Amino acid sequence: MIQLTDQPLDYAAITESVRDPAAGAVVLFLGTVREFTAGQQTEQLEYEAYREMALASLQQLVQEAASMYPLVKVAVVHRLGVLQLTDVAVAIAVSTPHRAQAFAAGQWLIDTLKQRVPIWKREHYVDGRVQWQHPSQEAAVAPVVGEAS
Amino acid sequence: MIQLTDQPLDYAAITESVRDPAAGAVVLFLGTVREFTAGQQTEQLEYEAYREMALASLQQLVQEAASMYPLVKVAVVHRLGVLQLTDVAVAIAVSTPHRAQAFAAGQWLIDTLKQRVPIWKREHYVDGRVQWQHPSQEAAVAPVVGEAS
Amino acid sequence: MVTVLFFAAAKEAAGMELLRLEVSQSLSLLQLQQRVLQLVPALQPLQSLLLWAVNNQYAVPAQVIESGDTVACFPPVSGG
Amino acid sequence: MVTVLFFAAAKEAAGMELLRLEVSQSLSLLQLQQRVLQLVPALQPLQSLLLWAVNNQYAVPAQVIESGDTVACFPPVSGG
Repeated sequence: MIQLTDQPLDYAAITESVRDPAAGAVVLFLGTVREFTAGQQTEQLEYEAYREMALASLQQLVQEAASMYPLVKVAVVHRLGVLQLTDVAVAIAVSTPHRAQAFAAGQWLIDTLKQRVPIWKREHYVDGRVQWQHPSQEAAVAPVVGEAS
Repeated sequence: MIQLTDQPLDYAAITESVRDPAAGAVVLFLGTVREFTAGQQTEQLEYEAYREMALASLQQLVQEAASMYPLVKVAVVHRLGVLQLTDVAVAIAVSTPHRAQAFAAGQWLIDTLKQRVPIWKREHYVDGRVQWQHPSQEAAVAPVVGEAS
Repeated sequence: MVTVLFFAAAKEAAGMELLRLEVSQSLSLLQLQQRVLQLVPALQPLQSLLLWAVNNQYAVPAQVIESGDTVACFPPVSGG
Repeated sequence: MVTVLFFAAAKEAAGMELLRLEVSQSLSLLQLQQRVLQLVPALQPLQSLLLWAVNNQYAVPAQVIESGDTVACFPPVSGG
Protein backbone atom coordinates (compact mmCIF):
# COMPACT_ATOMS: atom_id res chain seq x y z
CA MET A 1 0.00 0.00 0.00
CA ILE A 2 1.63 3.22 -1.24
CA GLN A 3 -0.68 6.21 -1.22
CA LEU A 4 -1.14 9.95 -1.03
CA THR A 5 -4.51 10.88 0.38
CA ASP A 6 -6.55 13.90 1.41
CA GLN A 7 -8.43 11.83 3.98
CA PRO A 8 -7.51 11.09 7.62
CA LEU A 9 -5.15 8.08 7.76
CA ASP A 10 -6.55 4.79 9.00
CA TYR A 11 -3.32 3.57 10.56
CA ALA A 12 -4.93 0.39 11.89
CA ALA A 13 -5.83 -0.65 8.32
CA ILE A 14 -2.29 0.28 7.24
CA THR A 15 -0.85 -1.90 10.02
CA GLU A 16 -3.20 -4.78 9.23
CA SER A 17 -2.00 -4.68 5.62
CA VAL A 18 1.54 -5.70 6.66
CA ARG A 19 0.71 -8.51 9.11
CA ASP A 20 1.85 -11.87 7.82
CA PRO A 21 2.66 -15.35 9.21
CA ALA A 22 6.25 -14.93 7.93
CA ALA A 23 6.77 -11.88 10.15
CA GLY A 24 7.68 -11.88 13.83
CA ALA A 25 7.83 -8.09 14.06
CA VAL A 26 5.78 -5.15 12.89
CA VAL A 27 6.89 -1.54 13.31
CA LEU A 28 4.50 1.32 12.65
CA PHE A 29 5.75 4.89 12.51
CA LEU A 30 3.33 7.81 12.70
CA GLY A 31 4.38 11.40 12.09
CA THR A 32 1.85 13.52 13.99
CA VAL A 33 1.18 17.26 14.14
CA ARG A 34 3.04 18.68 17.15
CA GLU A 35 1.89 21.81 18.92
CA PHE A 36 5.23 23.48 19.69
CA THR A 37 8.34 23.61 17.50
CA ALA A 38 11.28 25.74 18.64
CA GLY A 39 8.97 27.69 20.94
CA GLN A 40 6.43 28.50 18.21
CA GLN A 41 2.84 27.35 18.64
CA THR A 42 1.27 25.63 15.64
CA GLU A 43 -2.45 25.89 14.99
CA GLN A 44 -2.55 23.69 11.91
CA LEU A 45 -0.34 22.35 9.14
CA GLU A 46 -0.82 22.17 5.42
CA TYR A 47 0.90 19.66 3.14
CA GLU A 48 1.33 20.11 -0.59
CA ALA A 49 2.85 17.54 -2.95
CA TYR A 50 4.05 17.17 -6.49
CA ARG A 51 1.79 14.15 -6.57
CA GLU A 52 3.07 12.36 -9.63
CA MET A 53 6.74 12.56 -8.64
CA ALA A 54 5.93 11.93 -4.96
CA LEU A 55 4.20 8.66 -5.77
CA ALA A 56 7.02 7.55 -8.08
CA SER A 57 9.49 8.53 -5.40
CA LEU A 58 7.65 6.57 -2.68
CA GLN A 59 7.57 3.50 -4.91
CA GLN A 60 11.30 3.79 -5.52
CA LEU A 61 11.88 4.22 -1.79
CA VAL A 62 10.00 1.02 -1.03
CA GLN A 63 11.95 -0.88 -3.67
CA GLU A 64 15.24 0.32 -2.23
CA ALA A 65 14.13 -0.59 1.30
CA ALA A 66 13.20 -4.08 0.08
CA SER A 67 16.70 -4.49 -1.35
CA MET A 68 18.32 -3.42 1.96
CA TYR A 69 16.08 -5.13 4.52
CA PRO A 70 14.23 -8.48 4.56
CA LEU A 71 10.80 -6.87 4.35
CA VAL A 72 7.84 -9.20 4.43
CA LYS A 73 5.38 -6.38 3.71
CA VAL A 74 5.47 -2.61 3.72
CA ALA A 75 2.97 0.25 3.54
CA VAL A 76 3.60 4.01 3.22
CA VAL A 77 0.77 6.55 3.22
CA HIS A 78 1.16 10.34 3.37
CA ARG A 79 -1.72 12.70 3.97
CA LEU A 80 -2.03 16.02 2.11
CA GLY A 81 -4.09 19.14 2.77
CA VAL A 82 -4.87 20.78 6.10
CA LEU A 83 -4.13 18.87 9.32
CA GLN A 84 -4.96 19.72 12.92
CA LEU A 85 -2.92 19.06 16.09
CA THR A 86 -2.28 15.32 16.70
CA ASP A 87 -3.45 14.40 13.17
CA VAL A 88 -1.33 11.78 11.46
CA ALA A 89 0.63 13.20 8.51
CA VAL A 90 2.45 10.02 7.53
CA ALA A 91 2.15 6.34 8.43
CA ILE A 92 4.84 3.78 7.61
CA ALA A 93 4.33 0.13 8.50
CA VAL A 94 6.81 -2.68 7.90
CA SER A 95 6.89 -6.33 8.84
CA THR A 96 10.05 -8.45 8.98
CA PRO A 97 11.03 -11.84 10.40
CA HIS A 98 12.94 -10.27 13.34
CA ARG A 99 12.54 -7.04 15.25
CA ALA A 100 15.84 -5.22 14.66
CA GLN A 101 15.17 -5.31 10.89
CA ALA A 102 11.72 -3.78 11.35
CA PHE A 103 13.06 -0.85 13.40
CA ALA A 104 15.92 -0.26 10.95
CA ALA A 105 13.69 -0.42 7.87
CA GLY A 106 11.01 1.83 9.40
CA GLN A 107 13.58 4.42 10.39
CA TRP A 108 15.33 4.32 7.01
CA LEU A 109 12.00 4.78 5.22
CA ILE A 110 10.91 7.85 7.19
CA ASP A 111 14.41 9.40 7.16
CA THR A 112 14.70 8.96 3.40
CA LEU A 113 11.12 10.03 2.72
CA LYS A 114 11.88 13.29 4.50
CA GLN A 115 15.00 13.82 2.37
CA ARG A 116 13.63 12.95 -1.04
CA VAL A 117 9.90 12.86 -1.54
CA PRO A 118 8.51 16.12 -3.01
CA ILE A 119 6.06 17.07 -0.28
CA TRP A 120 6.13 20.41 1.54
CA LYS A 121 4.75 21.50 4.87
CA ARG A 122 3.38 24.93 5.64
CA GLU A 123 2.98 25.87 9.31
CA HIS A 124 0.02 27.99 10.36
CA TYR A 125 0.99 29.49 13.71
CA VAL A 126 -1.44 30.53 16.42
CA ASP A 127 -0.25 34.14 16.04
CA GLY A 128 -1.50 34.17 12.43
CA ARG A 129 1.81 33.74 10.60
CA VAL A 130 1.95 31.17 7.80
CA GLN A 131 5.34 29.80 6.82
CA TRP A 132 6.69 27.19 4.42
CA GLN A 133 9.10 24.84 6.15
CA HIS A 134 12.25 23.79 4.47
CA PRO A 135 15.38 22.29 5.84
CA SER A 136 18.83 23.83 5.71
CA GLN A 137 20.59 24.65 2.48
CA GLU A 138 23.17 21.85 2.78
CA ALA A 139 20.37 19.32 2.68
CA ALA A 140 18.99 21.12 -0.36
CA VAL A 141 22.22 20.76 -2.29
CA ALA A 142 22.26 17.00 -1.90
CA PRO A 143 18.71 15.80 -1.30
CA VAL A 144 19.55 12.16 -1.90
CA VAL A 145 22.27 11.82 0.71
CA GLY A 146 21.73 14.70 3.18
CA GLU A 147 19.58 14.51 6.32
CA ALA A 148 16.61 16.75 5.76
CA SER A 149 15.63 17.47 9.34
CA MET B 1 -1.03 1.75 30.00
CA ILE B 2 0.98 -1.20 31.35
CA GLN B 3 -0.86 -4.50 31.22
CA LEU B 4 -0.77 -8.25 31.03
CA THR B 5 -3.88 -9.67 29.42
CA ASP B 6 -5.39 -12.97 28.30
CA GLN B 7 -7.40 -11.19 25.58
CA PRO B 8 -6.37 -10.30 22.02
CA LEU B 9 -4.48 -7.00 22.01
CA ASP B 10 -6.26 -3.94 20.67
CA TYR B 11 -3.15 -2.25 19.29
CA ALA B 12 -5.13 0.66 17.84
CA ALA B 13 -6.37 1.55 21.35
CA ILE B 14 -2.81 1.14 22.65
CA THR B 15 -1.54 3.51 19.94
CA GLU B 16 -4.33 6.03 20.58
CA SER B 17 -3.34 6.08 24.27
CA VAL B 18 0.07 7.60 23.43
CA ARG B 19 -1.02 10.27 20.93
CA ASP B 20 -0.45 13.77 22.26
CA PRO B 21 -0.08 17.33 20.92
CA ALA B 22 3.44 17.43 22.42
CA ALA B 23 4.52 14.50 20.23
CA GLY B 24 5.63 14.65 16.60
CA ALA B 25 6.36 10.93 16.40
CA VAL B 26 4.69 7.70 17.46
CA VAL B 27 6.34 4.30 17.13
CA LEU B 28 4.36 1.12 17.66
CA PHE B 29 6.10 -2.24 17.89
CA LEU B 30 4.16 -5.48 17.57
CA GLY B 31 5.67 -8.88 18.27
CA THR B 32 3.61 -11.33 16.22
CA VAL B 33 3.50 -15.12 16.06
CA ARG B 34 5.71 -16.24 13.19
CA GLU B 35 5.13 -19.51 11.37
CA PHE B 36 8.72 -20.67 10.81
CA THR B 37 11.68 -20.36 13.20
CA ALA B 38 14.96 -22.04 12.24
CA GLY B 39 13.11 -24.32 9.84
CA GLN B 40 10.56 -25.48 12.41
CA GLN B 41 6.87 -24.86 11.75
CA THR B 42 4.88 -23.39 14.64
CA GLU B 43 1.21 -24.21 15.07
CA GLN B 44 0.61 -22.05 18.14
CA LEU B 45 2.45 -20.40 21.02
CA GLU B 46 1.73 -20.29 24.69
CA TYR B 47 2.91 -17.56 27.05
CA GLU B 48 3.18 -17.95 30.82
CA ALA B 49 4.17 -15.18 33.23
CA TYR B 50 5.10 -14.63 36.84
CA ARG B 51 2.41 -11.98 36.74
CA GLU B 52 3.24 -10.03 39.88
CA MET B 53 6.93 -9.68 39.10
CA ALA B 54 6.28 -9.18 35.36
CA LEU B 55 4.02 -6.20 36.08
CA ALA B 56 6.52 -4.70 38.54
CA SER B 57 9.27 -5.32 36.01
CA LEU B 58 7.33 -3.64 33.17
CA GLN B 59 6.67 -0.63 35.38
CA GLN B 60 10.36 -0.36 36.21
CA LEU B 61 11.23 -0.69 32.49
CA VAL B 62 8.95 2.19 31.61
CA GLN B 63 10.44 4.34 34.37
CA GLU B 64 13.94 3.64 33.13
CA ALA B 65 12.94 4.39 29.54
CA ALA B 66 11.44 7.69 30.66
CA SER B 67 14.74 8.62 32.31
CA MET B 68 16.69 7.81 29.13
CA TYR B 69 14.37 9.17 26.41
CA PRO B 70 12.05 12.22 26.24
CA LEU B 71 8.90 10.12 26.25
CA VAL B 72 5.64 12.00 26.01
CA LYS B 73 3.59 8.85 26.60
CA VAL B 74 4.22 5.12 26.62
CA ALA B 75 2.16 1.92 26.65
CA VAL B 76 3.29 -1.70 27.03
CA VAL B 77 0.88 -4.62 26.88
CA HIS B 78 1.81 -8.31 26.77
CA ARG B 79 -0.65 -11.06 26.02
CA LEU B 80 -0.58 -14.40 27.89
CA GLY B 81 -2.10 -17.79 27.13
CA VAL B 82 -2.45 -19.52 23.77
CA LEU B 83 -1.80 -17.51 20.58
CA GLN B 84 -2.28 -18.48 16.93
CA LEU B 85 -0.18 -17.50 13.88
CA THR B 86 -0.07 -13.71 13.29
CA ASP B 87 -1.56 -12.98 16.73
CA VAL B 88 0.06 -10.08 18.56
CA ALA B 89 2.04 -11.20 21.63
CA VAL B 90 3.30 -7.80 22.70
CA ALA B 91 2.52 -4.21 21.75
CA ILE B 92 4.76 -1.29 22.72
CA ALA B 93 3.77 2.26 21.77
CA VAL B 94 5.78 5.40 22.50
CA SER B 95 5.38 9.03 21.56
CA THR B 96 8.20 11.58 21.60
CA PRO B 97 8.77 15.08 20.23
CA HIS B 98 11.05 13.83 17.41
CA ARG B 99 11.25 10.59 15.48
CA ALA B 100 14.73 9.27 16.29
CA GLN B 101 13.83 9.24 19.99
CA ALA B 102 10.68 7.22 19.33
CA PHE B 103 12.55 4.51 17.39
CA ALA B 104 15.31 4.34 20.01
CA ALA B 105 12.90 4.17 22.96
CA GLY B 106 10.67 1.56 21.28
CA GLN B 107 13.64 -0.63 20.47
CA TRP B 108 15.15 -0.28 23.93
CA LEU B 109 11.83 -1.24 25.53
CA ILE B 110 11.32 -4.42 23.52
CA ASP B 111 15.00 -5.44 23.77
CA THR B 112 14.99 -4.96 27.53
CA LEU B 113 11.58 -6.55 28.01
CA LYS B 114 12.91 -9.67 26.31
CA GLN B 115 15.93 -9.73 28.63
CA ARG B 116 14.24 -9.08 31.94
CA VAL B 117 10.53 -9.52 32.22
CA PRO B 118 9.55 -12.95 33.61
CA ILE B 119 7.43 -14.25 30.75
CA TRP B 120 8.08 -17.54 28.97
CA LYS B 121 7.09 -18.81 25.58
CA ARG B 122 6.26 -22.42 24.75
CA GLU B 123 6.24 -23.40 21.07
CA HIS B 124 3.69 -25.93 19.87
CA TYR B 125 5.06 -27.27 16.59
CA VAL B 126 2.99 -28.64 13.75
CA ASP B 127 4.67 -32.04 14.24
CA GLY B 128 3.23 -32.28 17.77
CA ARG B 129 6.31 -31.34 19.79
CA VAL B 130 5.91 -28.79 22.57
CA GLN B 131 9.00 -26.93 23.73
CA TRP B 132 9.81 -24.16 26.21
CA GLN B 133 11.94 -21.49 24.60
CA HIS B 134 14.80 -20.02 26.47
CA PRO B 135 17.76 -18.08 25.27
CA SER B 136 21.36 -19.16 25.64
CA GLN B 137 23.03 -19.72 28.98
CA GLU B 138 25.18 -16.59 28.78
CA ALA B 139 22.05 -14.48 28.69
CA ALA B 140 20.77 -16.44 31.66
CA VAL B 141 23.79 -15.61 33.79
CA ALA B 142 23.34 -11.86 33.35
CA PRO B 143 19.70 -11.19 32.56
CA VAL B 144 19.97 -7.48 33.19
CA VAL B 145 22.73 -6.74 30.71
CA GLY B 146 22.70 -9.67 28.24
CA GLU B 147 20.75 -9.77 24.98
CA ALA B 148 18.12 -12.45 25.37
CA SER B 149 17.42 -13.27 21.72
CA MET C 1 7.66 22.56 -25.74
CA VAL C 2 8.81 22.09 -22.12
CA THR C 3 6.51 22.39 -19.10
CA VAL C 4 8.00 23.88 -15.93
CA LEU C 5 6.06 23.26 -12.72
CA PHE C 6 6.51 25.25 -9.48
CA PHE C 7 5.71 24.03 -6.00
CA ALA C 8 5.43 25.34 -2.46
CA ALA C 9 7.56 28.46 -1.78
CA ALA C 10 8.72 28.46 -5.43
CA LYS C 11 5.11 28.57 -6.63
CA GLU C 12 4.39 31.33 -4.16
CA ALA C 13 7.43 33.39 -5.14
CA ALA C 14 6.87 32.85 -8.86
CA GLY C 15 3.20 33.65 -8.55
CA MET C 16 2.44 30.84 -10.99
CA GLU C 17 1.93 27.10 -11.03
CA LEU C 18 3.44 26.38 -14.39
CA LEU C 19 5.13 27.82 -17.39
CA ARG C 20 5.28 26.44 -20.93
CA LEU C 21 8.41 27.22 -22.94
CA GLU C 22 9.03 26.68 -26.61
CA VAL C 23 12.43 25.08 -27.08
CA SER C 24 13.72 25.25 -30.63
CA GLN C 25 16.71 22.97 -29.88
CA SER C 26 17.67 20.68 -27.04
CA LEU C 27 19.34 22.40 -24.11
CA SER C 28 20.81 21.47 -20.74
CA LEU C 29 18.88 21.72 -17.50
CA LEU C 30 21.35 24.45 -16.47
CA GLN C 31 20.45 26.49 -19.56
CA LEU C 32 16.76 25.98 -18.89
CA GLN C 33 17.23 27.08 -15.25
CA GLN C 34 18.91 30.28 -16.42
CA ARG C 35 16.04 30.98 -18.80
CA VAL C 36 13.43 30.38 -16.11
CA LEU C 37 15.22 32.64 -13.61
CA GLN C 38 15.47 35.35 -16.25
CA LEU C 39 11.78 35.08 -17.14
CA VAL C 40 10.72 34.94 -13.47
CA PRO C 41 13.06 37.25 -11.54
CA ALA C 42 11.01 36.73 -8.36
CA LEU C 43 12.64 33.28 -8.13
CA GLN C 44 16.18 34.68 -8.05
CA PRO C 45 16.34 35.17 -4.24
CA LEU C 46 15.53 31.44 -3.85
CA GLN C 47 18.01 30.38 -6.53
CA SER C 48 20.60 28.70 -4.29
CA LEU C 49 17.85 26.75 -2.54
CA LEU C 50 15.92 25.43 -5.50
CA LEU C 51 15.81 21.76 -6.51
CA TRP C 52 15.08 20.69 -10.06
CA ALA C 53 13.56 17.48 -11.35
CA VAL C 54 13.05 16.27 -14.90
CA ASN C 55 10.23 13.82 -15.61
CA ASN C 56 9.77 12.96 -11.92
CA GLN C 57 13.47 12.39 -11.17
CA TYR C 58 16.00 14.69 -9.53
CA ALA C 59 18.35 15.85 -12.28
CA VAL C 60 21.90 17.18 -12.62
CA PRO C 61 22.57 20.54 -14.38
CA ALA C 62 24.11 18.80 -17.39
CA GLN C 63 20.99 16.74 -18.12
CA VAL C 64 19.67 17.33 -21.64
CA ILE C 65 16.11 18.65 -21.83
CA GLU C 66 14.04 17.60 -24.83
CA SER C 67 10.78 18.96 -26.08
CA GLY C 68 7.94 17.21 -24.22
CA ASP C 69 9.84 16.99 -20.93
CA THR C 70 8.32 18.13 -17.66
CA VAL C 71 10.67 20.05 -15.40
CA ALA C 72 9.80 20.81 -11.78
CA CYS C 73 11.30 23.52 -9.60
CA PHE C 74 10.82 23.49 -5.83
CA PRO C 75 12.44 24.23 -2.46
CA PRO C 76 13.92 21.49 -0.21
CA VAL C 77 11.23 18.98 0.67
CA SER C 78 9.64 18.92 4.13
CA GLY C 79 7.14 16.07 4.18
CA GLY C 80 6.75 13.50 6.93
CA MET D 1 8.27 -19.39 56.35
CA VAL D 2 9.54 -18.75 52.81
CA THR D 3 7.51 -19.39 49.65
CA VAL D 4 9.38 -20.65 46.59
CA LEU D 5 7.57 -20.33 43.24
CA PHE D 6 8.50 -22.24 40.08
CA PHE D 7 7.76 -21.16 36.53
CA ALA D 8 7.88 -22.52 32.99
CA ALA D 9 10.49 -25.28 32.48
CA ALA D 10 11.41 -25.10 36.19
CA LYS D 11 7.78 -25.74 37.18
CA GLU D 12 7.60 -28.60 34.71
CA ALA D 13 10.87 -30.18 35.90
CA ALA D 14 10.02 -29.71 39.58
CA GLY D 15 6.51 -31.06 39.07
CA MET D 16 5.22 -28.36 41.41
CA GLU D 17 4.16 -24.72 41.35
CA LEU D 18 5.33 -23.78 44.80
CA LEU D 19 7.03 -24.97 47.92
CA ARG D 20 6.75 -23.56 51.45
CA LEU D 21 9.81 -23.87 53.65
CA GLU D 22 10.13 -23.25 57.34
CA VAL D 23 13.24 -21.16 58.02
CA SER D 24 14.31 -21.13 61.65
CA GLN D 25 16.95 -18.45 61.05
CA SER D 26 17.75 -16.04 58.26
CA LEU D 27 19.84 -17.49 55.44
CA SER D 28 21.38 -16.36 52.15
CA LEU D 29 19.71 -16.92 48.80
CA LEU D 30 22.61 -19.25 47.96
CA GLN D 31 21.82 -21.40 51.02
CA LEU D 32 18.16 -21.44 50.11
CA GLN D 33 19.00 -22.46 46.53
CA GLN D 34 21.04 -25.38 47.83
CA ARG D 35 18.17 -26.50 50.06
CA VAL D 36 15.67 -26.28 47.18
CA LEU D 37 17.93 -28.25 44.82
CA GLN D 38 18.40 -30.90 47.51
CA LEU D 39 14.66 -31.17 48.16
CA VAL D 40 13.82 -31.21 44.44
CA PRO D 41 16.59 -33.16 42.69
CA ALA D 42 14.69 -32.94 39.39
CA LEU D 43 15.81 -29.29 39.20
CA GLN D 44 19.51 -30.15 39.35
CA PRO D 45 19.97 -30.63 35.56
CA LEU D 46 18.67 -27.08 35.08
CA GLN D 47 20.78 -25.65 37.90
CA SER D 48 23.24 -23.60 35.79
CA LEU D 49 20.36 -22.08 33.84
CA LEU D 50 18.07 -21.05 36.68
CA LEU D 51 17.38 -17.45 37.62
CA TRP D 52 16.29 -16.48 41.12
CA ALA D 53 14.24 -13.52 42.28
CA VAL D 54 13.33 -12.38 45.78
CA ASN D 55 10.15 -10.38 46.29
CA ASN D 56 9.81 -9.62 42.56
CA GLN D 57 13.41 -8.51 42.04
CA TYR D 58 16.35 -10.41 40.57
CA ALA D 59 18.68 -11.20 43.48
CA VAL D 60 22.35 -12.00 44.06
CA PRO D 61 23.37 -15.21 45.90
CA ALA D 62 24.46 -13.25 48.99
CA GLN D 63 21.04 -11.68 49.51
CA VAL D 64 19.60 -12.45 52.92
CA ILE D 65 16.28 -14.27 52.92
CA GLU D 66 13.88 -13.52 55.74
CA SER D 67 10.77 -15.33 56.86
CA GLY D 68 7.85 -14.03 54.78
CA ASP D 69 9.89 -13.55 51.62
CA THR D 70 8.75 -14.91 48.27
CA VAL D 71 11.48 -16.47 46.17
CA ALA D 72 10.97 -17.37 42.51
CA CYS D 73 12.97 -19.83 40.45
CA PHE D 74 12.75 -19.89 36.67
CA PRO D 75 14.63 -20.38 33.40
CA PRO D 76 15.82 -17.48 31.22
CA VAL D 77 12.87 -15.39 30.15
CA SER D 78 11.49 -15.55 26.60
CA GLY D 79 8.61 -13.11 26.38
CA GLY D 80 7.99 -10.62 23.63
